[in-house]
Amino acid sequence: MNWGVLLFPGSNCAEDCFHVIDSVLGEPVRYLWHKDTDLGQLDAIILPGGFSYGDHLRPGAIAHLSPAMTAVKAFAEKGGLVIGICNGFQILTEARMLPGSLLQNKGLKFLCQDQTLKVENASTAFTSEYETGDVIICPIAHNEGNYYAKSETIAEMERNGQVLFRYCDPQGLVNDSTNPNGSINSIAGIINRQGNVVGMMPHPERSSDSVLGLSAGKGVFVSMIKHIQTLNS
Amino acid sequence: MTKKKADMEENLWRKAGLTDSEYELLTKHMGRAPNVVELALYAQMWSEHCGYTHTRPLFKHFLTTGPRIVQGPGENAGIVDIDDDEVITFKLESHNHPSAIAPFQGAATGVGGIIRDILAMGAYPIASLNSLHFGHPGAKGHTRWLISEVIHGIGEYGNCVGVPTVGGEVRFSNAYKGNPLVNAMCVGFMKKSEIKKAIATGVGNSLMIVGNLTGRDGMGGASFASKDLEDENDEDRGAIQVGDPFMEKLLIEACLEVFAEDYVVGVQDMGAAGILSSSVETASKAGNGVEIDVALVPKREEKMRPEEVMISESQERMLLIVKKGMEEKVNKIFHKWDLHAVVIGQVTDDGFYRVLEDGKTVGEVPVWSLMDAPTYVLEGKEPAHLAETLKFKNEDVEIPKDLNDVLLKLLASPDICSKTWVYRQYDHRVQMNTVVKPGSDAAIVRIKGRDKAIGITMDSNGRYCYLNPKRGAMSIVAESARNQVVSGAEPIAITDGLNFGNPEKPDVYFQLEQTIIGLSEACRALNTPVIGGNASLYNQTPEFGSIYPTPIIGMTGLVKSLAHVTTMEFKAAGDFIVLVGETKDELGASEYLDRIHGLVTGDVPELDLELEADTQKYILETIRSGWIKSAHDVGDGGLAVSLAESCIQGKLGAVVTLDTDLRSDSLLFGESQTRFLLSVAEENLDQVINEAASRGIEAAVIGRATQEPIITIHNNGLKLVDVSLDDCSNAFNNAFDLLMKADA
Amino acid sequence: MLKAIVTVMLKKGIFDPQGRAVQNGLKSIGFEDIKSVRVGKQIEIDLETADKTAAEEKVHEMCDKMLANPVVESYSFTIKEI
Amino acid sequence: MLKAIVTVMLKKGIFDPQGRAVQNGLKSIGFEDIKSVRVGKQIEIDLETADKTAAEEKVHEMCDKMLANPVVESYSFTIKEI
Ligand SMILES: Nc1ncnc2c1ncn2[C@@H]1O[C@H](COP(=O)(O)OP(=O)(O)O)[C@@H](O)[C@H]1O
Ligand SMILES: [Mg+2]
Repeated sequence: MNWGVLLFPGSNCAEDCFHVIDSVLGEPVRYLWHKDTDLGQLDAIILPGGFSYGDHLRPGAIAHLSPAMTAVKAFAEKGGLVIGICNGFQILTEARMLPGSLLQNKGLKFLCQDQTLKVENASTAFTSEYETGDVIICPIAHNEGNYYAKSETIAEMERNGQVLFRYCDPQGLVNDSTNPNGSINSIAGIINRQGNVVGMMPHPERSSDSVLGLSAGKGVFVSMIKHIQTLNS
Repeated sequence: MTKKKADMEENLWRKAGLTDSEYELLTKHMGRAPNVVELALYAQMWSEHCGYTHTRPLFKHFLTTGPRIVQGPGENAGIVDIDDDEVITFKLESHNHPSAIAPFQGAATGVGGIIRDILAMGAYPIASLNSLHFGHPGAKGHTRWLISEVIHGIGEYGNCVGVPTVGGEVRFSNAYKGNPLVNAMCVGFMKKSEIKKAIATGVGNSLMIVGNLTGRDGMGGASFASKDLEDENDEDRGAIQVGDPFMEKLLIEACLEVFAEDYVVGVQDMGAAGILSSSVETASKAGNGVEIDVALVPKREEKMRPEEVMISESQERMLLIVKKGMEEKVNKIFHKWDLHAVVIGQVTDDGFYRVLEDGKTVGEVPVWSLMDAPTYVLEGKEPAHLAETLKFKNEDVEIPKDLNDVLLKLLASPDICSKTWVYRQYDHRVQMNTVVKPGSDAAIVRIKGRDKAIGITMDSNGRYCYLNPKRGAMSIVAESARNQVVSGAEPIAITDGLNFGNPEKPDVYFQLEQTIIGLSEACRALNTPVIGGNASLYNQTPEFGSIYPTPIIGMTGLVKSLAHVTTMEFKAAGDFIVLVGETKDELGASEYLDRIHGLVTGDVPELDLELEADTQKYILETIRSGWIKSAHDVGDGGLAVSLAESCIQGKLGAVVTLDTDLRSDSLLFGESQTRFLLSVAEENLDQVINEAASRGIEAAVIGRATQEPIITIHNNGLKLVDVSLDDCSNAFNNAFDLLMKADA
Repeated sequence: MLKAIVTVMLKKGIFDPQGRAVQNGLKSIGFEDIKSVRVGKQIEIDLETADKTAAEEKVHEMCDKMLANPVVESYSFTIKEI
Repeated sequence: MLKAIVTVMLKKGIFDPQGRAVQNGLKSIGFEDIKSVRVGKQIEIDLETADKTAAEEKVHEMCDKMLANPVVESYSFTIKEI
């Protein structure tokens, strides 16, 4: 399957995503450039983490207006798989490809740490490798990860199974004390209604290369690969 | 010359920070009196900051070569060989004075500056570290604000630029109350063939400036940085430099793309004294001259005077020496990243440093003379306090009744406690190479695609150097190397940051000289040459006096296989705990005396460098043999604290039984050197003990790790410590949060 | 030339942790009778034009497209000659 | 009750990378004739007092002590009744 990692100026985690797809998973992958309007033949696009445009103004505020984002939107409208990780998630909300917005962490500090997540819906193209209720470790590293949306929007997403991951403790407990950043309902990752666009603050790629001691996040990418394989077969 | 005119000029050179004799010397070099532009050039290049006027003569003590040393001091950063035609380059730099005034920006630009040094070598920056020294935060908030802002600044810059901040240290003493220390280190990786130098070869080649626009930032910072904070005034400060990590990230990407082509002959970052020092240094190395037209420099502000343009310290700028004819190609690559590379001058053959404005010469001096800053060798005098502190005897203090309480207090000491509060604000994982994250002894960063990694540490101990400058300095190098070997790394080389008070004071000069001698001796013994460094002098304030003499060591080591990577925490209940090295009746200079008795006194523990080297070799080899499950050095707070740290991180208890005649406080909290705490599985225990015996190294089984979450320590049948793991963990893990509590 | 001064604030009802922190900070140094603090952005834009009506329209567009995120923020601005 | 609206901006001459990034961002989506952009903070403080003169003094003090770092930032404010 063909992967693309979209590079904005300041996308620090592009190489990390590339490394996981290429060296860990052995899949074909190339970089996409933010100024390009034609992204070529692709099965999945990763919007990587980092500080596109230095996070100036708001994270994602400048990046989402890039020419390549028009192409990403068109790709998603045709059903292509898009995953935004950390800054990528912020860009997807700024581009209104996902509902809500990511505000500054409640504690007002950047947070870099291992984080346990509960898989809330394992029947998507991005989570089929997990069981609903699984607890996985996926590091976070962000200053604006505090997910906010209007209460109607939240209720609708909850009803539709659009919440993919929630922050929790190692036992799977979800409450205020296990919520690192103040996100409503401890939301860590969501999927759009159509089921092909995902945004998540935790970094599955940082939990994919076992040399670094974690590998539970790999399931996200493996799920995507299996989904495409099923489609193509 | 009329009397009046002479007076004016006198004022001018003194204002610029030059002494009368320096002024005389430069007029001799020039063969005439300088104009304002020329005076500014000398004032900058001959400052302590650029010219190392007080420290350069002392550098002769350093060992700077060795089998793995590819580049010693003299370039932007030193380079060491890590096999497979791959090298790493690293350096540290202080940003003390800027951080005292504008802590967020000061610390942030410190990080940015050292990253550009690494970039200038042609390397990709792969890791940052920082060493921070503050006063104790009192009830009122200034110090707490400083701490918070400095850490925030380091985090924001590092996180945004995409270089993981993998380690460092934070230490506290009121010696730093008015004058905090902020030293940042960066490590870069490249292939040997990719090394770049700061050299302006090839007459006719172009000088191109890339990155940010030039403004009046940090005006005079180069000479300002060498002045007392006490006689600083608003005017001296000029505008504070503001860091732009986003620009730096673009610079890294664009520069490395340009370096991959055959377009540039030399690279230099712009640090202190900006365009001036970067271009003088490159020209001097090549034995060439350069000319620069200030009108060509892209500026952010209007009506900048030529000397302002030359010495501005606007951040995120680099100087490239580009082959004639390749300028457009270079610019094209920068353009892709929405940057521009602009020609501002040429390499010339006449050996002059020439400043033009719109083609008209406004300053012209011999390049060599700018690089030839006069140096000062002064007479040191032993600081008066030593006569008093060296008299200290252990009997001067009483052994506290409740040793559990002492242990908990030490675990909560700001020097010792967990720094999670700090490093969770740093992205220490971006680039996905951080195998051992902050919180263990050395940070371990892997080299992708290879079965190897590098160990990186930063260490200092101002109190040790205050109480015994030479041995204190030796201890820091030894401790750094211990942190490397316990992590499975073979120490390779160091970079040093010399943070001192005013060297013109004889006692400070004594500290400076003795410290350098101490560093040198230890580096020779442990085979870790000095490949670069930085000096920050004049760290003092009228209110709090001089800082402790504070050399800071940044060390790198090579982990030859990822299988050797070892961390400090106990791994399994039942594993045997082995103490390597001899514990003596040494309380002097300890964290224990300072925190528990409120005494900064005594002599620094003895250090036998030969034994140190042998013991380290033993530790490394047993780790490489796969016999060791955890390894930790015994450092601040002594044996009990190290034991507790291994328990806390491993979430295991321990039962330890000792059999010595030592005072219980020396035994538990004394800081005798050259000691290590290992945990070993039963099947390897004999090998570990026998190997030590065969090398004449002391190693004894002192206990076992336990499932039961309690730490007990007995001596001669007497129970000295009996404390729950929870209490230890809470003391250790919560202390920094509590310290910063008022930080809303 | 014209200067547009744009203010972007979090919408009412959305918790502003920074405002809360500033309030607590002020309290801790003795400023007690503060009911609430909110922190937002002020963006000053110098425009090379003299046409105020056109400028107004433009600034509106800038805000809608980039300067504010309507999901969480509201904006207002004034324009003056400089 | 009174509302103090405090504006904190980087001092003139001090480089504002955020302003520059916003300017470039606006340019890239077609807003060309912008001379400069500077980004600062707006802090809205609701004070439980009716005494405007006293409030003014207080807000000055807040700015000097906490809201602005005089080395890099300058501030101004207005106070109105609410
Ligand atoms: N300023 C800092 N930045 C990042 N990591 C830090 C900092 N201070 C301390 N650490 C990390 O905390 C751990 C313990 O630090 P320290 O107690 O100084 O270690 P040691 O005594 O072994 O040198 C190390 O992993 C160190 O890298
Ligand atoms: Mg250590």
